[in-house]
Amino acid sequence: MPYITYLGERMDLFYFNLTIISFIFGNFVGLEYSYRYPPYHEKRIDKFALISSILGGFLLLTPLYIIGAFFIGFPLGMRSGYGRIEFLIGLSIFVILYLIRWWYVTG
Amino acid sequence: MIKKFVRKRSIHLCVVNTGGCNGCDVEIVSCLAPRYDIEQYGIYVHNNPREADILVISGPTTLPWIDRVKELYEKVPEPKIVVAVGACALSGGIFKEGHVLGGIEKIIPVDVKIPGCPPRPSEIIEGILKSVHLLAEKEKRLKK
Amino acid sequence: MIGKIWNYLSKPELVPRLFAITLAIVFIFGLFWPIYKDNNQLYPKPEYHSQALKTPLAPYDRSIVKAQYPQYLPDLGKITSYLTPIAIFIKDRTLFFGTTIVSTPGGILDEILYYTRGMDTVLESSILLVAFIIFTWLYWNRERD
Amino acid sequence: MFYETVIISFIVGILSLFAIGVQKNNLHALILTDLLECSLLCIIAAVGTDLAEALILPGLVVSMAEILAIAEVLVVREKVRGKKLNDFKINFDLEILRTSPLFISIILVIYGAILSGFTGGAVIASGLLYYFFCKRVLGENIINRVKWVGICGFSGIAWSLWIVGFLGFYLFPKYWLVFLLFAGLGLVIKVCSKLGLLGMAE
Amino acid sequence: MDFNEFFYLINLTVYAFLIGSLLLGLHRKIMAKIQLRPGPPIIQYLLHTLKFYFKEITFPITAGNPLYIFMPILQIIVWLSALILAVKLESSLLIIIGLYVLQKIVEHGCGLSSGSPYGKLGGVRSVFSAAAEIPLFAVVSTVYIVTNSLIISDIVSYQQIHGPLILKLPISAFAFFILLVSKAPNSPFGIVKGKDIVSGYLTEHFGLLAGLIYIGDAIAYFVLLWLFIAIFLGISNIFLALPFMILITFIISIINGLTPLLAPHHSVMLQITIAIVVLLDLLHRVIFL
Amino acid sequence: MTTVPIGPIHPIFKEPLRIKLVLDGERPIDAEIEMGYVHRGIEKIMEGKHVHKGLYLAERVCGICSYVQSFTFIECVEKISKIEIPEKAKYLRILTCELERIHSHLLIIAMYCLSIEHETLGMWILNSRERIMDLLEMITGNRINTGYNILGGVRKDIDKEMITKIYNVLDKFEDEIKTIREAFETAPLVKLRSRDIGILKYFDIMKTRAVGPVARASGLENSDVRLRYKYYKELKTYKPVSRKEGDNFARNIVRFDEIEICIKMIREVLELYQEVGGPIREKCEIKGGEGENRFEAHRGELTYKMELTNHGFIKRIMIRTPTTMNLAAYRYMLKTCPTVADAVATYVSIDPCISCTEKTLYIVEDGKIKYIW
Amino acid sequence: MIDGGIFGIVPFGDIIFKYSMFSTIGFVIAITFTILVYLTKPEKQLEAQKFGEDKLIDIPLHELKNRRYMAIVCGIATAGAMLTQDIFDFALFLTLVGIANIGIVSAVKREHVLNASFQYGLTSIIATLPLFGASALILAKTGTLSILELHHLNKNLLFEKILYGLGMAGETGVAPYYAAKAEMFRAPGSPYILMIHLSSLLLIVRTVEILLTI
Amino acid sequence: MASPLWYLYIIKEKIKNIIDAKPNKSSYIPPDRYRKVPPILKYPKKCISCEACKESCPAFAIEMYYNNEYKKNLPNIDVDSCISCANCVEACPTGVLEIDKHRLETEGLFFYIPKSHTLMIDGEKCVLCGQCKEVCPIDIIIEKPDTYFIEVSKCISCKECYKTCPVGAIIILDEKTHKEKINRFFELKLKKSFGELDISEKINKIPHISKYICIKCGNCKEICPGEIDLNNYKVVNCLYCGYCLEVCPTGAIRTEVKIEAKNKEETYYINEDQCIGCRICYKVCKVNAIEISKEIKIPYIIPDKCVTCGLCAKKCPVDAITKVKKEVAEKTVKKRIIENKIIEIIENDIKEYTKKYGLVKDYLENILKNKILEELKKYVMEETKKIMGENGDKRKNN
Amino acid sequence: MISLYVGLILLLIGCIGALFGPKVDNIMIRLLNIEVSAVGVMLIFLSFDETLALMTYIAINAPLTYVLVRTIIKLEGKK
Amino acid sequence: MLVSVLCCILGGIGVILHTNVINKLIMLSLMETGIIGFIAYYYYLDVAILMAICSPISNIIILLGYIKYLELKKG
Repeated sequence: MPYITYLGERMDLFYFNLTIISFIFGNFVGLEYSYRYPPYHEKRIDKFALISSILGGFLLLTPLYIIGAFFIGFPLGMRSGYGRIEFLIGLSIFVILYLIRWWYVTG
Repeated sequence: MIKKFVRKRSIHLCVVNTGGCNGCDVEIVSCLAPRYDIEQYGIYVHNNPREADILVISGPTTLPWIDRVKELYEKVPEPKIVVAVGACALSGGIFKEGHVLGGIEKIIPVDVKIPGCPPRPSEIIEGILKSVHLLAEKEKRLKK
Repeated sequence: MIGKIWNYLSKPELVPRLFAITLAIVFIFGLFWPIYKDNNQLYPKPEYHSQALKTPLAPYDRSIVKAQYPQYLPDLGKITSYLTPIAIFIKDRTLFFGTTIVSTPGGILDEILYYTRGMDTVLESSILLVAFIIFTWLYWNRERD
Repeated sequence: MFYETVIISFIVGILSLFAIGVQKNNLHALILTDLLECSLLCIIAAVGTDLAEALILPGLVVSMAEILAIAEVLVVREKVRGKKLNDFKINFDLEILRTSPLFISIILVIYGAILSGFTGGAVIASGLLYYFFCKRVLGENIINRVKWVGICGFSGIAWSLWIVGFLGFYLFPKYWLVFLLFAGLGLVIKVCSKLGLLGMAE
Repeated sequence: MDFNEFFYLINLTVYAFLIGSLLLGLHRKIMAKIQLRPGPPIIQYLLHTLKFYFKEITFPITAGNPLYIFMPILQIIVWLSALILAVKLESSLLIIIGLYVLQKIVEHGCGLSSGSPYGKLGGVRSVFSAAAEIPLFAVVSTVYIVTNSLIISDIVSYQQIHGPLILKLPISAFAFFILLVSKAPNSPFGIVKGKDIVSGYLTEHFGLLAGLIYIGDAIAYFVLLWLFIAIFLGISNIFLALPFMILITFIISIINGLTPLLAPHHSVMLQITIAIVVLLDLLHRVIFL
Repeated sequence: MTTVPIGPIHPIFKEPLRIKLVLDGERPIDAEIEMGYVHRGIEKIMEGKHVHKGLYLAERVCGICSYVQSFTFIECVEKISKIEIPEKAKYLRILTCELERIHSHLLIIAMYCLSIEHETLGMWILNSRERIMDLLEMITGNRINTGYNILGGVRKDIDKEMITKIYNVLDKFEDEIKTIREAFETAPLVKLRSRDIGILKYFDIMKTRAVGPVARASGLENSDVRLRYKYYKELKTYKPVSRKEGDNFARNIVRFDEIEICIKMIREVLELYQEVGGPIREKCEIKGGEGENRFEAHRGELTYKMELTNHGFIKRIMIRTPTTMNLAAYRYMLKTCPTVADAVATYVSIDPCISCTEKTLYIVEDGKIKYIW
Repeated sequence: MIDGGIFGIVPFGDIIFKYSMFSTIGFVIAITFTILVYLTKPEKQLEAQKFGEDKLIDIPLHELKNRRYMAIVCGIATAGAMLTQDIFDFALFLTLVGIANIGIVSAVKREHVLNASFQYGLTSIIATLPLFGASALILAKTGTLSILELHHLNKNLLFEKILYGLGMAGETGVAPYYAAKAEMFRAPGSPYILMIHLSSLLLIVRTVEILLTI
Repeated sequence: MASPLWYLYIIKEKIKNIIDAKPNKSSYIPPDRYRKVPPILKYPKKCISCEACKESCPAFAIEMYYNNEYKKNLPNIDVDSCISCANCVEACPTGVLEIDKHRLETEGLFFYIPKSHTLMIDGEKCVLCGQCKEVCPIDIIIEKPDTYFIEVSKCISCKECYKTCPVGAIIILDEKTHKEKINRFFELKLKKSFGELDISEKINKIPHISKYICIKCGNCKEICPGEIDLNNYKVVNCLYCGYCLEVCPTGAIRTEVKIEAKNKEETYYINEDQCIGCRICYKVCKVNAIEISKEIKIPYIIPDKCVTCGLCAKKCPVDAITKVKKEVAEKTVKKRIIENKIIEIIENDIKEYTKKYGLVKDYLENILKNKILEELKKYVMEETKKIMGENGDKRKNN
Repeated sequence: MISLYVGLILLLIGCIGALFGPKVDNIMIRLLNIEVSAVGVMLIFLSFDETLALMTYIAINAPLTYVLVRTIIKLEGKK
Repeated sequence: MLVSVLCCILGGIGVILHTNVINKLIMLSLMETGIIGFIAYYYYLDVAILMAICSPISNIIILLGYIKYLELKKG
């Protein structure tokens, strides 16, 4: 988490906790959302999940990372068969952006 | 809000065979199988009435079971609901004339009924998932 | 096979035997282990049987006492130097009743027992008490049930 | 001197341990633990200092007390198992049982009272034990349950006296003499009553 | 204690609970994947905990109060204090092991105080497995022999100089790892909660009490993982330890997924065998080092 | 001695039954099996009913081996009234029966794996079992309690597509079951849990009359009734399997072996089926009389003994199910069970079916209860 | 460093009670449990009978009193064993705990419990040999029994330590010798049985600490 | 440790399955051949309210309710009890019900239809009227020389024949009564095996067995203290205890047969104006209720005996027989009956007279005859002796 | 010094006698053989000048013997 | 001294080798006599007195126990 090193270690923990909690809430909401569909898997990409995942991937690198965790938790929390591709897209966006930034900062 | 949500998504089952032919029980076992995988809905089958939220009853309630089922029902902590699976549990099915009570409804209140002899695993899962909402709303009903 | 052995070990009847045999094996190793006595001991005795017929407190006439913690020695000395009237009475009469004299409150051993190692004695008598309670309870309640 | 004693007692210990390991009867195991205690006492005694002597007494008492308790557990176990225990009485009519006990026990009690402390308690106890034992063998039942419990309670009080004495050393070093006597008295009463009562047990 | 410290402790507790429960959820998910099924979402453990927390509670007539109620509370006390002692104070390893051992008391007490025969069997089995904690002590001794200290901060600083202990003490690390395995759910050593005795010691504990025990378990899992990482890998930062925790959870879940439950005696004696190996290692180190 | 009641609801049991294990420590020394939780009086209900209704009752004697029950029942009726069923129906019956045998065996192996808490293996087996359930559903129209048999034939025919599908599924299934079997055989911890546990000696079979895979695992090869059954005499691929150890492991391996033979048999039966033509049902008339029919159910020998009247009313019926005898053998197996967990696993490994077995009698003599199986 | 800091000591002559972080925690736990055990009523157990109805087993009063007394003795002894700094004294504490354990269960009149307690008693008698023997050997070798003193001496005490550890194993019923003790736990009366378990666990930890220290 | 390695090897092969583990659509939507619960009423218009489905259901799941839309009773299938055995689908004669595709696939195949009420025609009572055959919706009643016969395997137990049968010759074997009888039988048999059966004379006639309705359950045979030969439907040895009557589920074993009309208010009446006197009705009637008036030589029906089977009306070539109220018929027929009686009395008198006359006449005729015969005999004897003598010589020579 | 060696010899003899002596299956004989060891212990005490311990041991010996004999009488004999 | 040694050794061997319990008891008391001699040799008279008083007690206990034991074996 990029911002952790800025604050003192104690406050870090607090914000990290907040991030986890919002992530878990994202999971909750995703789970609830995905129960609107039938139990079997249909191969289609959910718009909401995709948007939130991409949003989350972007937001995780900004000071709004707490909300970002919520958004990226949304597709992950969806029940099995749903939201996997969306989550992977979001995660890959995050990883790519992080690497770019890291590369930009260091070299 | 969280309470309601959590109750919906985390469920422990207690399967009670009150003297049926095993058909329904075998189908419930099939629900555990990877194809249907009841656990993906957060439903755990562990026959411990103390942990259970949902009492799944299959079988036509033979005479020795009458008292025991009542005891079991008492043991399950609130909020609880009862799901009757299969023809036997609903009405006694083919065993109406035998040494059976016929229908679990005569002893304890039944919330959800799943007909069939036996019902398919997917039907059982569907039935249980539908009963989940009742579980979340049960507390309000209790208060009333 | 290994499972059978493991299961076999779980019989309660086997435990004392198993323990005894393990212990015996360890003791056999002990025979080859260097066992020696350090001469710098606490509460040393003089040479054995050297005090006979020389002092009425026969084997227990001590001049020096070497305690574990020297800071408690002053309290210790008080008890050692004291003899009860009965002890003095016997001491005046005979040379051969040293053990008796020492055993009455005031001897060197009592000093060790009551003062420095008092906790041992507490425990020891507690053990006796507990064992006796077990015995009594079982003895009197044998007929019940 | 130290080395020989320790080695011999090691050997005795090893042999008796193996015997316990091999034997099949629980009663034999119980008897053989007695042998084990001999080896234990010898090891402690081999140190040969006053401290070692002070350590022997707990060892002695511990072994005795445990055997006492375990033996009774064994008896009750056999009873619960449904075996009939031997419970009939024979009237011994030996001369020695009538004449000696009073004399011997009086001597031992007096001597034990002089000794005081744990040793004295044990001496008195053996005297009382013999007395009670003879009386019981001759068919005179002296002590019933109420008396038994009473003596036990009395010994419990004596034990607390002893604890008071023990704590007194450290809390009030000034009055050490009183507490010393307390301790000696308490211990002697406790041990003698406890062990003496054994003679009454059938 | 000033407010800052207190705030930190609360944060730490919440962190340990959340991470522990998420890891346990992940554990179950990976096991399910091995079983070729989708498996529950990873927040499932959290959901269970919360559900039990909200559930009605009644006391069975057979229960022996207040021991019955005290036990789940003790569970939380034990692991909270272990958390504080280990993560915050980095205190003596032996104390934490002592607290871990107290966990067995919780299992035993829960099982026996409920009056249910299954609970009782579970409790007695926990006694069995409590007897099998020797590997732990052997590990502690070995660590002590090598580092000459049992204070965790000392051990960690030792490792910063000499490299992680897992390379020096592979056998001990393995034994400690077995402990982690036995603490995780569905493990081959989980005789206490075996299916044959319904839910083991938890049979009669339900509702709020079960919720408390679940919370305690989550914290316990976190603490033990942290302990393993701190002692054998030399990483004491809770953030840096996170990837390792996930990795270890991964390995543990694969192991648990692929082994059946051992019979009680077998489980105990297997651990004893490991203990003997570690003790031999210890003996070797004592004699030759 | 503590007595631990196991059941009537227990995570491992799928059927209500109460085993009171008398424990010496963790070691069970004796067991009392308390039955009657599934006593529906099925034989009494059948009395006076029409055969065709009795058929469904017979099917529901047990849900797991429902087809075999109805098969034996209907064969018994046909034997009494001397009805010859058409060739096609005969092969279809064998086909379904063997498919059900595979499903039943797989189920019980899976249950055994779950009972030793090897979830993964159990799940894999359940997954493979679903294929067989699909086939059953395709052929008979239902997964369990198929209602496939009727007097003088079967309900439905199968067509070419189905046959090819059966072949395909069987090929896949065979591969899967081979890997699973290998996993079961080679896993050391599974071996530790099941080898040398719950041994039933050869001589104990004589005392308890154990049947089915339980007896075959102890070396009694001839306990297979199919050896003497008319349909199976024609089949070349059929041969009984047996093992000598008699422990939990052997019982499960015998089941695996039987599954392999079943697959072969199904293939042969399908070939034979394709050769013959004709209807699947035949007109028939029920005549009164007495008769009995024995058949090898998945758990062992199953006997139906009945008395019919004209127009197909059941006057009397006696069903003797294999579990009755196997449960008696359970007490002998207990001697080699060191723990409660093993006792429960052993119980599962004898493949009990309580809903078949409800004939426990309590007889009070002089104030003491003596019990008879 | 093993036990994380010393808070203070209480001398009883040669025997010293030490309050370190470790021993204080152990002491507090033991005392807490003793109080808890005193307060707790034993559970009632619903036990199935072979050939018969289920029976609710209750502990009769006279048995309860005796067992509670024993449990309290056991708890106090455990608490004491946590603090003591003398090997021999610790051995005696162990023995006291052992015999109190027998007392707790032997009041239960069931065959298997009595059998287990007898076997355990036999084991504990045998275990006194290594315990006392090891302490005597240590005394002979080093001339002292105090753990505080032994900590500073650098002598090879491996064999004695092994003996001592074995004695502890026998007395507390650690793994290979667990059977008898585990059987004892099947007796009804949860709080008292709990005390046995607690004492043995704490004593094991404490023994490890002692063995590491000396 | 080898075990996890082995599994890992397997898992490696299944890695795709592991990643793709998710619920399948096909396993949630049931395939075609699945028998749905409950069967549906596909063509309610076709329904004839025959109750075949109700009868065939083993789980008692079907009840008939009056439907306002179709103005008839339609089966209502209880979802709770249905076990999807498809008996009702196959039993339905008109193909109203359907489970998935089952009916389509099995159409035309033979099915032994189960039912809880089995109908049988008692040949001893049957008046051969053929009404049952007419009303049977599926034409399974066959005419045989002495009785009508229901093909039980196809019967759907709609009870139409039972309703129409004028004499109650159709017997319903109810499951319930069957069970009761069997229970009673077991009770008695238990007594018999303990030797506690009380054997005393309760009936005064040896019972006989009707072969038409005997189902060969053997109850009577087993309970009988005497001997019954079931193969030939004969009571061989009777002790008059009457237990066989008690246990017979169908009443096939009985002492007497009584044919009684069900319909006692109506009767048939022959219109004398139209009657052509062909007397077919007289021949056809099985209960002998038709007599021929002696006065006008035309048949008439006695209302008390008539069972209203309508056979005579059917056979009458000129439709002279009609159904009327009993009182009406009685009025008109009374005259005929009285006439007949008077004529009968007269006839009897005449007969007696002629008898006596005839006797005397016969006597005389007999005497005459005898004498003539004797003469004749003598003559014949002589002639034969002659011939025999010649022949006898010849034989001797030969 | 000689008393120590005599004591050790008695201890050893008693031990060997209790384990392998003639007819040690009989429990009374075994008990008596063990007494020899006890006497050996007494001698060892004596030779280490531990008279108080010796005294206690002597005094304790009587109750100990009594306990053992009592147990033997209760349990042996009829079975 | 020598007498005591002889008494002890002979008594000890005697106790072991005799199979009759009464004989064993006699040998035991012989051995105890030896010990009393030993104690007296070191001039611990009080201990010797105690020994002299206490050893018969245990002997009597064993004797009576043996008699009872014999009776039990008979009946």
